[in-house]
Amino acid sequence: MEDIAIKIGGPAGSGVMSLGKMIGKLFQMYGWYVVIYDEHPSLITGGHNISYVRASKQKIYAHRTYAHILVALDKPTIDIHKNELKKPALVVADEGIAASLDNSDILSLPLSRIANELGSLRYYNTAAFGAMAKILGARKEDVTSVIKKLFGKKGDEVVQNNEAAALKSYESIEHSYFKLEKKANKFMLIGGNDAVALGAIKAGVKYLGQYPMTPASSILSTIAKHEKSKKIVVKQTEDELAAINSIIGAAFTGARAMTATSGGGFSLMAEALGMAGMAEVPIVIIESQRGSPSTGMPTHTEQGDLRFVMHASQGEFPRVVMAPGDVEEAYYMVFEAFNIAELVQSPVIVLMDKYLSSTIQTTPIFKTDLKVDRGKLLKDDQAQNIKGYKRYEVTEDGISLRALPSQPNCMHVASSYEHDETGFTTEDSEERIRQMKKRMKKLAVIPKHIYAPRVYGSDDANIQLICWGSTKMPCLEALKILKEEDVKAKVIHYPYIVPFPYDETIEILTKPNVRNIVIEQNYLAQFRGVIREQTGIYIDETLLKYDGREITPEEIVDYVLKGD
Amino acid sequence: MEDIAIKIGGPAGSGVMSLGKMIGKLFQMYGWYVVIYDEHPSLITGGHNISYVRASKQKIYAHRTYAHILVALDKPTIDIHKNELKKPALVVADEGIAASLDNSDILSLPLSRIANELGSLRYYNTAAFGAMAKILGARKEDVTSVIKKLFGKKGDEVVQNNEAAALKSYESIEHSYFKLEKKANKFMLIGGNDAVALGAIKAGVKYLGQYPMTPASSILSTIAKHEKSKKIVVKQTEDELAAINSIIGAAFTGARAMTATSGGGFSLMAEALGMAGMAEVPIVIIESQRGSPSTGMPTHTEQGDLRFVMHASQGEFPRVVMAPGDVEEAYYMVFEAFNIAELVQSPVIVLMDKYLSSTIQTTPIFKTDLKVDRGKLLKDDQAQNIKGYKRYEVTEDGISLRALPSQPNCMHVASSYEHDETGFTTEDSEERIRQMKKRMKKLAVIPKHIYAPRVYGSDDANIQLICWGSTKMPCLEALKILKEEDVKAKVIHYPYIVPFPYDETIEILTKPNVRNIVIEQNYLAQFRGVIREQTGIYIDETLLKYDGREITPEEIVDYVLKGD
Amino acid sequence: MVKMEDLDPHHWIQWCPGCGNFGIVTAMRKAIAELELDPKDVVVVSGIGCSGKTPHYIKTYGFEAIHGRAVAVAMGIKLSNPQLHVIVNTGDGDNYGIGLNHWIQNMRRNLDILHIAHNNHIYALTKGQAAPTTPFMEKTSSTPHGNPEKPLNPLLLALSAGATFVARGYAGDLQHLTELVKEGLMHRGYAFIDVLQPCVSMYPKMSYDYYKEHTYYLKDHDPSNKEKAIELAMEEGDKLPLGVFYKAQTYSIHDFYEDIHQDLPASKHDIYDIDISDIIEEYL
Amino acid sequence: MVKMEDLDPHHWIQWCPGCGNFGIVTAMRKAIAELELDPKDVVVVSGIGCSGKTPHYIKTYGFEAIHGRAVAVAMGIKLSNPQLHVIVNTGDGDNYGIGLNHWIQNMRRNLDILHIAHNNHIYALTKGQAAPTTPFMEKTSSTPHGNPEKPLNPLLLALSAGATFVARGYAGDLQHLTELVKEGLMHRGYAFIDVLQPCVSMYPKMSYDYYKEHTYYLKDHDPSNKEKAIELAMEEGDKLPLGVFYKAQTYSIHDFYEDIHQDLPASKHDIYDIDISDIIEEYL
Ligand SMILES: Cc1ncc(C[n+]2csc(CCOP(=O)(O)OP(=O)(O)O)c2C)c(N)n1
Ligand SMILES: Cc1ncc(C[n+]2csc(CCOP(=O)(O)OP(=O)(O)O)c2C)c(N)n1
Ligand code: SF4
Ligand code: SF4
Ligand SMILES: [Mg+2]
Ligand SMILES: [Mg+2]
Repeated sequence: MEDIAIKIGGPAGSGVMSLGKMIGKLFQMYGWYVVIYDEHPSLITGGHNISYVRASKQKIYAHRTYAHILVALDKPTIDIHKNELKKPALVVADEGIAASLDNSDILSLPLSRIANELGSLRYYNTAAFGAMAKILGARKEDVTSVIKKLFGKKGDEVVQNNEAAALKSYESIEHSYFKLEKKANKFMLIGGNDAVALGAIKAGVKYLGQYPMTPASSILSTIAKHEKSKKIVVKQTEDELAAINSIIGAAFTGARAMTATSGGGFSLMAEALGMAGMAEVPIVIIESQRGSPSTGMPTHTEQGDLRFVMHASQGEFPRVVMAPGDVEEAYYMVFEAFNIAELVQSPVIVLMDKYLSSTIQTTPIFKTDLKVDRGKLLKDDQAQNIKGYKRYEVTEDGISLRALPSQPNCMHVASSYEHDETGFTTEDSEERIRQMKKRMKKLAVIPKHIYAPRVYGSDDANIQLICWGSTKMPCLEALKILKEEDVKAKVIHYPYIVPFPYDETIEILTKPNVRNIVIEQNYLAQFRGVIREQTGIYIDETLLKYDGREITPEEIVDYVLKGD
Repeated sequence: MEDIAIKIGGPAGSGVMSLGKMIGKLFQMYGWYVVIYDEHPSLITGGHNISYVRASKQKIYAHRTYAHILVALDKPTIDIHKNELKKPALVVADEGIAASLDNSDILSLPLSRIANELGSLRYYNTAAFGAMAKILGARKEDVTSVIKKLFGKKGDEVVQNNEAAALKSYESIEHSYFKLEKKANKFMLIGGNDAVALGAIKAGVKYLGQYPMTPASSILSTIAKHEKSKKIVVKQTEDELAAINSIIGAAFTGARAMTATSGGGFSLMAEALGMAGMAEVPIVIIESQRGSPSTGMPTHTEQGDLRFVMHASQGEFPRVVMAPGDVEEAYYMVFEAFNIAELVQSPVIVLMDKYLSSTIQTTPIFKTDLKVDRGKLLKDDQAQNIKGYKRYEVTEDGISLRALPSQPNCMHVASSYEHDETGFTTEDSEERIRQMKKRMKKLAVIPKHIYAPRVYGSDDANIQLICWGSTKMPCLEALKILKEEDVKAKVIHYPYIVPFPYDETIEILTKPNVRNIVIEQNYLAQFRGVIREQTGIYIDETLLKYDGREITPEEIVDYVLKGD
Repeated sequence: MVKMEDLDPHHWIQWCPGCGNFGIVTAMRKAIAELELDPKDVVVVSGIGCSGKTPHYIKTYGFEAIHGRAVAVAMGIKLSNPQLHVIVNTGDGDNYGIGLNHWIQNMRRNLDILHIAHNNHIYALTKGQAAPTTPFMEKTSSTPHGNPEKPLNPLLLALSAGATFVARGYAGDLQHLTELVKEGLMHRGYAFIDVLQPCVSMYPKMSYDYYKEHTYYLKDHDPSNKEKAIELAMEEGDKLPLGVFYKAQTYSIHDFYEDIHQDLPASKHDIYDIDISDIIEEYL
Repeated sequence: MVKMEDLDPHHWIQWCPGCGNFGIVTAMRKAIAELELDPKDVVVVSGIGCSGKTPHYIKTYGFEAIHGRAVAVAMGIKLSNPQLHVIVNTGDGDNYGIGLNHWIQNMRRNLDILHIAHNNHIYALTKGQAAPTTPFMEKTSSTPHGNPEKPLNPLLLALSAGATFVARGYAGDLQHLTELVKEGLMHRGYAFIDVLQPCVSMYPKMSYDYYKEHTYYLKDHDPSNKEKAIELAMEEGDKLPLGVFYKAQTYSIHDFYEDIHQDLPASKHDIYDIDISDIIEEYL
């Protein structure tokens, strides 16, 4: 067994997600690569939930359309997903379900019996986990370890009961169907939003102002967990207006400050975004896109907000728009976002989406020897001797020395009005032009290599899959499949949209005899439009998806092989 | 005398604007073409205000950089503007100012004396008006008529005192410097915002929800004046969030509904804009741009919000973006906006700017035989017999029959979630795709000729001035000047940006041997970017201005003749 | 005759079994049926949240608006067509958090609507974050070290802002709640009912049992006495009073617009040939 | 020693001669000087409006934010560095209109700031539209047929929302206002002062003369008595009371964050090498 995919289905509230996580954790302990992908409607109870766990001995990048094992926590699951099964197809379900279906192909398990014996149906999914561990050929002691790891913080009783449920059902199965081999890898198993949280904490975020919104809400929960130990002011605000305005206030004092939201909340942030641009306050905004427009499809994925975040707020000011491609990049890029924000003293938007926010992956253990760079921030000792301080001084690179409240000799007003070098309101034509030019050139200080597109795949490939943000994951997976089929292809991934890497784009996209295909999760092929606006290059092939489900590697491969 | 330009300068609060209006009114009575342009800082008192009145026997389109007469309501005015004077240069000022400057070229007038005699400095500017009327060679009775027209509603005393002030100063001057000839023209003299108000009232606006914001505020005041006689619900709201959400509610009941704001307020409307798109509620939003980003330069002009209004709100949904080019177009296009909104059951954004909002022009008397078209609106009698009504039925053109509360047999829920044909929330992949396709194709029902660019100037010209919105005015004026200099040019004006007129653009911009120049009031040449994104055509010549002042015909001519 | 069945849901109900919202929507249906309002003249407006799904579960016209803006949407509806009966359903986060401004301002305006706040003391739909009514130091998914905010007092704010019908209901007492809803529907002016709503999934602590112990019914209270109503709202006892705190008939913003709707509501005016010649005259 | 001159404006003042705002900013300068606060530790935050220009006219740190959001910006400032003295200046439109939610929520949080609302009963900077405090049926540029809304009651709302220092000042009495500002600055918690501010250009009706006739100074009022404070705020007499209505020392949200700032305010923490190995451990 090299690669195995397990699909778990059940009603919301039945612990589908948590079962997925337990199984993923087990594979992680065995040194396997893991991708866990969830799908669920915007309801608390009812509706069909899915957790899909894919594990492999080789590096994997995304979920696939098939499953080898289907764990049915309810009856409908079997009907909905049976066609996705691939050999060695195994359907696992509680004996109640199995009996009612009268289907001898189903591996029937005493899950509800075990749970009831332990006094609560809450243990149903842990029982399923125990069974899966046995089926996969894991050792008993590893079942215990997973349970300890995941439930440890909830107290001894919880651990004991879960352990009992898992082990009982582990033992209820006679033989394993697979043999889970141990690999030497040591990974983290972490989701996109948690990677964002870690990147921010590592970067020294000192103030988080956030209003809950799917799929960004867990960033708030995760950072809040560490508010005391990492000394971070975490403030759930009354709305997104307060969230962004308060992070601007926080950043004005020198605290590294962040907010996180989805498109609807970002809409409410549009006005203050421009204030950060005008008053030159460095802030970081995480925007995790979901099915839209409007309330849309809250628990589904999309890349529909690209143009919006690029142009949100009246008028023109510098901003950075970055879009990490996977969980690992989310960590490093969020860290980088804070450095860049202070470097250019402007807002930085990190564009995520539901797929990246909630996908859980094995990643190499995050490096922590990262360098914090606070740009032109005035130090307290420098302030002692400074004379004639001007907050918005026009400099060569457009960036001015940033002083903070409580520093002597530097008192000034940060203003949302157009202002002169001191910060005082001006409507003078020449002052205005000077300040506009000053601001608009700031992004040029960002080193080019930082925002260059990344190229994956064979050098001599003439098929180029062009993507940005989270679609990197299925694209890289598709690359692997194409390679197996002897089709040479490349993935051109844009981790930054603004600033736009002009030179590299021209070079890459105008190579002779290449077939360029833009792959995005939206209706209008927004990124294709950006490329054309910036370079004039029109890419006529697109693979677009906007039904809220992440594009699959299979869909990409199909498209590449057959065309549309 | 064929063409005369008068510049009035003075401190805020000294009645500069109202003097400009009196003089403009006088010219209007004489059948002259008039353009009045104002400039002032965002302050209630203090700061330098300008009103510039240009009148001509021939059609004129915009203000110019020169003045023949300078009316100085304070001393600094003379210094600031004396270089703009052109022969026959005349400087007019109160005797106090004239004496202090010891400058015999100044026509010294007893303005403050007359005002004080009447008991208030409030009459200072009316006195200046009387003098100007005499200088221009207008008849006494016309002075009286102007005063009656402008002050009539304020009561007899106000009229009498103003009349007295004007006539006294009229008589204090011995001879006229010009001879104001009467022409047979009969014009309206009206500003951009008032034209918007009239267009909306004519279109049957029944609910206006607005929060004041320069330069859109006077739309609220003007419509409120007529709220009782035209039976319009005018509601000043607590903020722009309430403004747009309440017009969506109003439109849901069937009332034609509108809001008006500037970029900052529009930022706050971004979220609900998407709701109107998703729930398919027809609304009209007037967005009058000002100097930005953020609070920016509130009383100055700019076209910096184009991309923002095109992409505001998360996700993708149909919207129309139109941008009238002058006062007359503002009336007709706002009327049209209401028809189109109901035709496509989507939000329509009318992009104005401070220049168009506040510029006052003579225009042919507005036609009122305009046809209201409510699109697929269900009639009460149709509703009686309807069966199986579905609000979001998927139809050939994407547009569904719109039923209103209180109609029988049609009860449904309008929703900001993705929904099925009945309006119920759905997250189903196929339903989603059907509804997206349905919505996104709706704009195709707008007849192409409506949004085609308009071409002005000689057919065989090979210089094309490409513009959108209010820059039409200086461009057309520049065309006149160029013609005088025997330079053949055309103005290509885009009254609509969305939908984008693709075919016409290709045809017009790719003519052989043409020199295309994009003229916009912003830093990033946003419209050039739109053209390139839509067509691939890159126009390398741009004339951009972003200091808050409208580009002048002279600047355009200079650029055309000399290049940048 | 309107029957309860006429008001059946548009769609099958997706709330958790046992959710307090069932009681609320049933009370609404009963009240409308008992008052014999024609469902086609009723518009139910909501924001986003579990509470936001209410319009789908009662067959009238409905508008499921964006989070926090239900009251603003309702204002546009009611001012354009005052003949409609407008019922707003919000969550506690929806109304006391993000949407608070519209709530306060429209109570000041004494807008003629019925507003039912589903107060489950939690952000339920987004999975259990602290709401403005979550108890102090409570641990929620967004406040793992405890909620650092003291909860706000909805009834006191309603009274201070100018609502003219202020009541507290309980989702577990259908009869009592139905009466409140009926009284609110009949009231001309802003009728505000904060409804204690058990959320069995995201905040099981405040259960039906809990409320049975921690509520009592107002008796012998004179709802025309505002001072007393304020005192009641400020009470910090162990039990919360249920019933009508305050009721008055005073100026409503609709008085100002009455002439506009005299013959027909504005939304139904004939707009095919509006005469603007008098206005054009002003510019000649 | 801090002198008044140290607090001179950053720039020449652009308010109309005679504007009540002069009195307010002078009281702020006097209060800071008399309390000997170091100007570099003071941050004056405003929204947009004539009132919004205040930060430019007092030499401390300042933030002229967007319309309606001053309190939200101030929250971020104060929570990140509680050692700063944060003074918020808003207009009445700014605060009681567009910004009302942040005001109410932060009074509930008992955020430790001083908030001075410049209440001139009008939208001055935008040229005279009705504000939430404009009298009923007043004709303004946006309400030519009269203001259809009853004004809101700032002090009553402040008391209901949870502010712990609630006062009314008058821009025409420098001495009295200075004392209020001093007391507000020394108060730990939300200190809210609604200041009656004559606007000579856009709402001359409520002039200095008018206020002389329509105000009186609170005497013998016990500011620890909240019931009495509410009664006073609800008084509908011809004259408005000036002075401190209410004052109390209770829980503030800062209590929750105290440990974070114990050694240094969060904004000054060393962030060059944050250790996250313990968190990484959780994912292994
Ligand atoms: C602008 C915006 N921000 C955030 C959200 C996410 N959101 C949806 S419902 C909700 C709160 C739900 O709580 P509540 O209003 O109390 O309703 P309940 O689910 O408890 O009925 C939030 C924060 C959103 N939809 N829109
Ligand atoms: C989002 C937004 N909406 C509207 C405006 C326009 N605006 C500027 S100041 C102001 C109101 C001023 O009134 P107030 O707050 O009472 O301040 P005052 O000028 O009276 O001091 C308004 C509506 C704005 N700047 N931003
Ligand atoms: S989560 Fe709570 S409020 Fe939402 S449906 Fe379930 S029980 Fe009701
Ligand atoms: S308009 Fe009024 S508030 Fe503004 S500066 Fe002038 S007097 Fe003061
Ligand atoms: Mg709730
Ligand atoms: Mg004001």
